[in-house]
Amino acid sequence: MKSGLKRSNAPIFWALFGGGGMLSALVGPMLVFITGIAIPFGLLLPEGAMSYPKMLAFAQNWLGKAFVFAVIALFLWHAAHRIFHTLHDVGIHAGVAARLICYGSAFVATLVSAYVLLGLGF
Amino acid sequence: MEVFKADVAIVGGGGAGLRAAIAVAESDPTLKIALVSKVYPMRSHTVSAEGGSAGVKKEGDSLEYHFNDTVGGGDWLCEQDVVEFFVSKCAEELTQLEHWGCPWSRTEDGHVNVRAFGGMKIERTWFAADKTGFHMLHTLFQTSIKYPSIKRFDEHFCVDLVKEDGRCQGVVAIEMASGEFTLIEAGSVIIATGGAGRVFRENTNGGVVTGDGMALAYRHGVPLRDMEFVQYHPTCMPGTGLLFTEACRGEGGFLVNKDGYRYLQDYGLGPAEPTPRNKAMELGPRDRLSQAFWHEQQKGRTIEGRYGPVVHLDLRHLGATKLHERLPQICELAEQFLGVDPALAPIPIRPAVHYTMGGIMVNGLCASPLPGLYAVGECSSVGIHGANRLGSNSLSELLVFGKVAGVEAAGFAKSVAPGNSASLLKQAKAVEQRVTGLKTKTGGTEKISVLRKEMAQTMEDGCGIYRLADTMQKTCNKLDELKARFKNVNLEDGSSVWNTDWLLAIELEYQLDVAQTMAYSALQRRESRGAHQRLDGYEQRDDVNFLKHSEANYVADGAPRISYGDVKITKSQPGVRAYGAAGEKAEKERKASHV
Amino acid sequence: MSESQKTIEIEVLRYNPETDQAPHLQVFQVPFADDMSVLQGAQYIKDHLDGSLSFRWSCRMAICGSCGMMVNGEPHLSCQTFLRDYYPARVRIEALSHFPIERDLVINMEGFIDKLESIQPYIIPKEKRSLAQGEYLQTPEQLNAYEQFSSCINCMLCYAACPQFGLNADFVGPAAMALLHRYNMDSRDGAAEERMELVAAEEGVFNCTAVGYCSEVCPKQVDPANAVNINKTNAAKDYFLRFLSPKGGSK
Amino acid sequence: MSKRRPYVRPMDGWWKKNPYFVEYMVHEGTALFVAAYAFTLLVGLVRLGQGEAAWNGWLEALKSPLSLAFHAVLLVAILYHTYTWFKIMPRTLPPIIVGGKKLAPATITGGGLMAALVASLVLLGLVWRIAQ
Ligand SMILES: Cc1cc2nc3c(=O)[nH]c(=O)nc-3n(C[C@H](O)[C@H](O)[C@H](O)COP(=O)(O)OP(=O)(O)OC[C@H]3O[C@@H](n4cnc5c(N)ncnc54)[C@H](O)[C@@H]3O)c2cc1C
Ligand code: SF4
Ligand code: F3S
Ligand code: FES
Repeated sequence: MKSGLKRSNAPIFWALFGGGGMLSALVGPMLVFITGIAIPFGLLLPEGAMSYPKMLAFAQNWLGKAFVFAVIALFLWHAAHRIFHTLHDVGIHAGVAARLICYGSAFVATLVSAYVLLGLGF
Repeated sequence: MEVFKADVAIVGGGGAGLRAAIAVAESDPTLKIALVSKVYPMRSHTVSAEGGSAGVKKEGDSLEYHFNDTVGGGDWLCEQDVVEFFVSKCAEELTQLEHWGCPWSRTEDGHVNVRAFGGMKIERTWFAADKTGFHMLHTLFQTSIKYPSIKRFDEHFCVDLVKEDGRCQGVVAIEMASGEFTLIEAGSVIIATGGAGRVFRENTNGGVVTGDGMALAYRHGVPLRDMEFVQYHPTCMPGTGLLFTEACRGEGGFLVNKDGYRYLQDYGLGPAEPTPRNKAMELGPRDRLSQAFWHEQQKGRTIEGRYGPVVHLDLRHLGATKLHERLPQICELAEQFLGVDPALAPIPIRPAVHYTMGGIMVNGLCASPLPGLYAVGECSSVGIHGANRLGSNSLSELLVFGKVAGVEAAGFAKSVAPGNSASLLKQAKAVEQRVTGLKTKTGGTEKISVLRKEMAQTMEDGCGIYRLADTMQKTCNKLDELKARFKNVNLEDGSSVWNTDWLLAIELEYQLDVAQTMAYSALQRRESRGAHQRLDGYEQRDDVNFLKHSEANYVADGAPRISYGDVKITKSQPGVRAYGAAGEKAEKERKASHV
Repeated sequence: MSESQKTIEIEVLRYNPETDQAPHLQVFQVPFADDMSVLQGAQYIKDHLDGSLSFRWSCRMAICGSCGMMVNGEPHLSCQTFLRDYYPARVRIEALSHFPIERDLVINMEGFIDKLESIQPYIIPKEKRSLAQGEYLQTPEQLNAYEQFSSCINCMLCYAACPQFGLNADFVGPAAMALLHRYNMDSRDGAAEERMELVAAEEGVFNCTAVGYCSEVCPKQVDPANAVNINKTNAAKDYFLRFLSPKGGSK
Repeated sequence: MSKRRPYVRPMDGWWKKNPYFVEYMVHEGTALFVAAYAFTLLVGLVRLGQGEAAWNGWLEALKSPLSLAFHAVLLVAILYHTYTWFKIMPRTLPPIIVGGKKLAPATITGGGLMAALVASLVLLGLVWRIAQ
């Protein structure tokens, strides 16, 4: 075997990519439908389903917090990973810069959502 | 010129060459091995063997049976002491391959499974689905990677041997990618370049099977032995010659003529039974089956196909499930090339040239008469196939004798002093000049593709399943003519990088030499034996005059000189080659007379 | 050629490093028969029209793996691809994508061979066994676990199909990974951990973005994409587990 | 001196040269929509954190026709993501042996899509309950 092989750190990003991909594949379409179409336009679900008190309660609940966090963060990590690779695919090997933009924004968004969710209290 | 100093140089990266290389490496890890092959080893023609490899395995089988099948199958033209050694080593070598990872097909309890094969009394053919050769070759190639002492010269085309002090001391090869020459000095050389089936028109062989090594040894004075014995395989694809493995028949396929009749029962192979019985009907030996086809054709009972007469290989009764499980590659071939689903329709087939029984004359230790030169595999004649090889014996031969050749060549290399490098280099430069001349010379008018076609056609005409003196004579004359015309050949490509035009020309020259040895040996064998069958007054075997090996000796600028050598008979006196019910009766009688 | 003889146009990507700056296309008229393979078309050109055309081939039966070419932009074994599937339109044949062209249809495959050698493609026995002890027992089920991956003919069509290999020639790539997986899955072998080092390396499986075209074009149903992607999971497990157990995972 | 001069072909525009690659790029492209949606949610979350007025403003914005069109596009793209995600899945999972036989790719893809359907219905049900 070749010597001097360097272990890749890809598993971290790959795992986040996979998790986000799976979550978005499972519930992505329904979420979009619910938050972007059904509730705002009163289709199928009452408009009040996303009223401030209800959503606040939801986001203050442990499980609700986790769900919101998982959706936002994992979706973004999934997307960041794919977009980063697609940039490479189309010949933009900006390397560090591309990496920073893609994963960096996912990272920042993760922090922001965690900050807000924690700020909402329990 | 690049020079590489090896202890053992091996020309040929097929099953035989790889096994030999591993044997050298294992016998002494300090020996440097040069493994030269004109294709990447896993492309070698061993890859296309389908059916399997013989070795006594099953309860009730014995070395004696394997011996008898081989010697009888070879029409008693075998070196019996060598056969005895061979059968005793097969199973061990096949097990060795198992340890190296070969994915042999298994029985439910995890043991290696064996199947029936033509001319074999008992199931003893080890197989890996219907890709046995493929798996053996890849296993050997991949295993060879483990040994750092094996230095491969992939896609290096060997153009000559170098000799000094009366012994072989190396080879000269062209690196195909650059067109540059390399001299490989070596204490001993093993030739493992495979067969020569492509001198015929319709054949089962790959493009690389052009008899190169045979011609190389021959030109250096080593006789080619028993070259008239060329095996026709009875079940091949019309037009391309591609093979449908014997395993089709081992699994229970039928051969039927245009009336749907299992015609083999008319040729002493019966009785016709619904399930396969060893050494009978479809599981008779190849020569007999190919000959029966010829007779059916004479009787007008074959079917007219696009590429001439065919008969049918009928597998329908085996059912789609079994076919796809046991014979997947056959199904694929039939569907892609012929548009036939074997589960629904019979496959049109005809005989085509398959195997060269003869080759570089070597003793039981793979040593040729030229000291330091060894040969193994289909290019060699170690003496186990006689006048007709039994299917599945040749893959085992690669292993058993590959190891022998490796060990022997290693021993020889260690026993000799290093050669005179300066003088070898001088020889190699002369070779370079001669071979380069072929592509730089101008004014030629002959096209190699034309010469090649004429050669293949005349071989088919004169050295086919049945042979006649006058057509064989015509073939000999034609080959002489082609050799003369070759001198006037014109290459279309004068470049260096990957000049296949040039390499094909060199191959053609090899082929013409080998074809000559076949035709001249055939002409002079005035009897019928195994794969050599005549219809001009020599229809019988003639043990008085021809229980002899033919030896074709090179004569510069002339026809080969044919001489004869003795056959080693130990335990099995020549008897009648009988198969089917007649064979069983004959065997009983032989047994009875022994007690 | 009689007038009734049908012909097909074959367009070939030619390159001779000694005379050409870059590859260029050349069209040949080849007599057409409906059982003629693309390889036979190329052979016709070499024998009758232009002896300088170079390409690799041998077995003619889709098992030696020599004759891969791009046929109308898709990787195929030319010996089992038939002109009838393109006739009467023109067919274009080119050297396999993503590999350097040495000459005409001949690619440089040294890099592939290096990869093949780098994966330790041989049994490193779990427990040693002497020949006298006979064969290792391996049930048909155990055989099944790796057999598919052992049927790779090294034709490299999958590399010509894989854009990630095209973009990064260091990527170990589909066929070599399939072979690595074949040995890891063999019940006789005990070196999966050693081979993990390459799987998890920067040249390893994470170059793959699951394009999947490699498996699509594989003529032997090896499904190399599967081998690569299963090993992503394995490498990820190995990556995270090494934090858990002191000995777990490779270096 | 060797006359070899291996020619390396450029990779420019490779994704346009084969329908298979075009499809690959399209399904990779769904990531942009996944990201867009995640950002939309993130904005919502931030607004939620800023109090009722902010949140209501965000809700109002969702009702604009532009938002509807945007979400319709997101829905299509993410549905396509779901489909391709499970379509590739047979190539990425270790073989699943059921009753001695390898599970067929179509079964795995079908199973994945079924799981997505079930998950979506469960989600819908939960939201329904919250809404009551
Ligand atoms: C279609 C088919 C099916 C078969 N099925 C069976 C079967 O089921 N059972 C069985 O026992 N036998 C079978 N055989 C026969 C058996 O496969 C062959 O006899 C055997 O594989 C030959 O092996 P080899 O190593 O001698 O030669 P090959 O495998 O042909 O290798 C020859 C090697 O020599 C190299 N070489 C040749 N010339 C040169 C040169 N000038 N310079 C450098 N290198 C050179 C080539 O590159 C190659 O590596 C079959 C044969 C065919 C054609
Ligand atoms: S995995 Fe398939 S396509 Fe790739 S080299 Fe092997 S046989 Fe060819
Ligand atoms: S095409 Fe390439 S990207 Fe992966 S799935 Fe196959 S190796
Ligand atoms: S010629 Fe051997 S695979 Fe096509």
